Amino acid sequence: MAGAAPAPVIVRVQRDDFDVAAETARLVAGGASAGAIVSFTGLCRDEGGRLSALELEHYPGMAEAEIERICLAAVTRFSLLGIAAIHRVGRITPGQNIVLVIAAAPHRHAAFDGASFVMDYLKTSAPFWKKEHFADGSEGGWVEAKDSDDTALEKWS
Amino acid sequence: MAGAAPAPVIVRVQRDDFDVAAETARLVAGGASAGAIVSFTGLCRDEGGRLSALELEHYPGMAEAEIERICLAAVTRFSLLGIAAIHRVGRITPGQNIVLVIAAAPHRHAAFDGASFVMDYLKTSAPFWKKEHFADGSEGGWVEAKDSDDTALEKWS
Amino acid sequence: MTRLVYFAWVRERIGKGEEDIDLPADVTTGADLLAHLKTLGDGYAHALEHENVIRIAINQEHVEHDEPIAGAREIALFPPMTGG
Amino acid sequence: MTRLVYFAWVRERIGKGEEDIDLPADVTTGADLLAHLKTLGDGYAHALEHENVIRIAINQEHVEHDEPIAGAREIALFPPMTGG
Repeated sequence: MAGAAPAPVIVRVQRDDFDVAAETARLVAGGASAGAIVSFTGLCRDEGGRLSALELEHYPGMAEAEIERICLAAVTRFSLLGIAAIHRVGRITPGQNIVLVIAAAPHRHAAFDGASFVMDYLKTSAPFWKKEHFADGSEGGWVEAKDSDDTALEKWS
Repeated sequence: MAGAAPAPVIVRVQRDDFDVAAETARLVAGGASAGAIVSFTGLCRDEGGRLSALELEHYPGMAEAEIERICLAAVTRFSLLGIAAIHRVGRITPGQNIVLVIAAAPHRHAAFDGASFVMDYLKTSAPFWKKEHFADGSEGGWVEAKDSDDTALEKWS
Repeated sequence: MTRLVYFAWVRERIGKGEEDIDLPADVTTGADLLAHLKTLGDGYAHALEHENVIRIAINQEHVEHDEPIAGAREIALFPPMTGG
Repeated sequence: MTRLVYFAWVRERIGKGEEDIDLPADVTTGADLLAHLKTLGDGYAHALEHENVIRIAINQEHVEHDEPIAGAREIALFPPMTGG
């Protein structure tokens, strides 16, 4: 639409939890042209009761920059009306939120693809690392990167 | 997981709006095994300012049954930990919510696929119809089904 | 007596949302039902003019037009769905 | 002086999160940098043992190991990322 404002891009790295409803409202505050909103929330699993917490570390500055780069690529590629990506850091316990991605678009397939694209790239190129702490008091060490996350990128190439 | 309760399946057709956060909380209330939640919200677009409202009609009984059937198929196919699908009926104005689908799964691709699958089938097999009312007072008539919605099903076959 | 229910523009053109009717013995499939209804008046003829776009549900389940309707408690006729 | 920053188990094994070091003139690429750091002590050698899994960012952008490091203000070394 001629004269439309640029699509909102919300990127944050924070220790505190996020509010999906509030972030969604911010994203579509500009108007009623969005027909589809897809939100992805990534949570800390309890791994069958074995995990007591995850500790999330990031590269300040680069983490935000990489997420923003991915979000801008998604806006262009899927003609999104808005995108939000918020990643938490610090100590996170099972059942708590880790990451939120919200994509708004005129139609559903663009919104699904936009959110999925951002998550796939965020997993493999945003500088965050997870360390596991187990319920028995032991330190589980750093989570290893999964080949399946690299494979997931192939669908976008 | 042995002894796990069956995945929650929440299906409703209602005139009132829904609360995404409350429905999400209900869906994952059972535990902390979900690592991914994808929610899709379908909204009434303003169609560049031309639309004043949509009027949504449904086939009571069959609408709920079809949505439940689709949700159960998604749970089985993608090993979902829970699924919710809520569809509104009655008069809906631009910017308001029409439909909500939430899928919970251990990992992100199953959650994305589960929500997307339910939306694609809901569009083509759940008995709902939309009538448009335009801002200039005219009745826009019934929305026509889109071939692209039938085409979207091919990815699941 | 068989209960018929109509939705969206099928309902509007026929002029009612539901009715109970006695079907002739030679009306045995969905397609037969459409052909029979079209003889009942202009509203029916207009509603069911393009038979191939009319969707049929028997006892609240989608069926093809050649499906037998014997034993149906409720038969629904409606346009392609546009929910979601 | 070039600022080096380390994350996750690279940081833990080296024993610090950042440092400013003078690089010899023959250290011109990311790979050269890894080889040089491994001579600085056991912690470095352990952290950078499997060079192929170490990711390098120059001025907060991902680069390949053969990328020239001339002019870099900040070079980061870290394991494969596991966010999301």
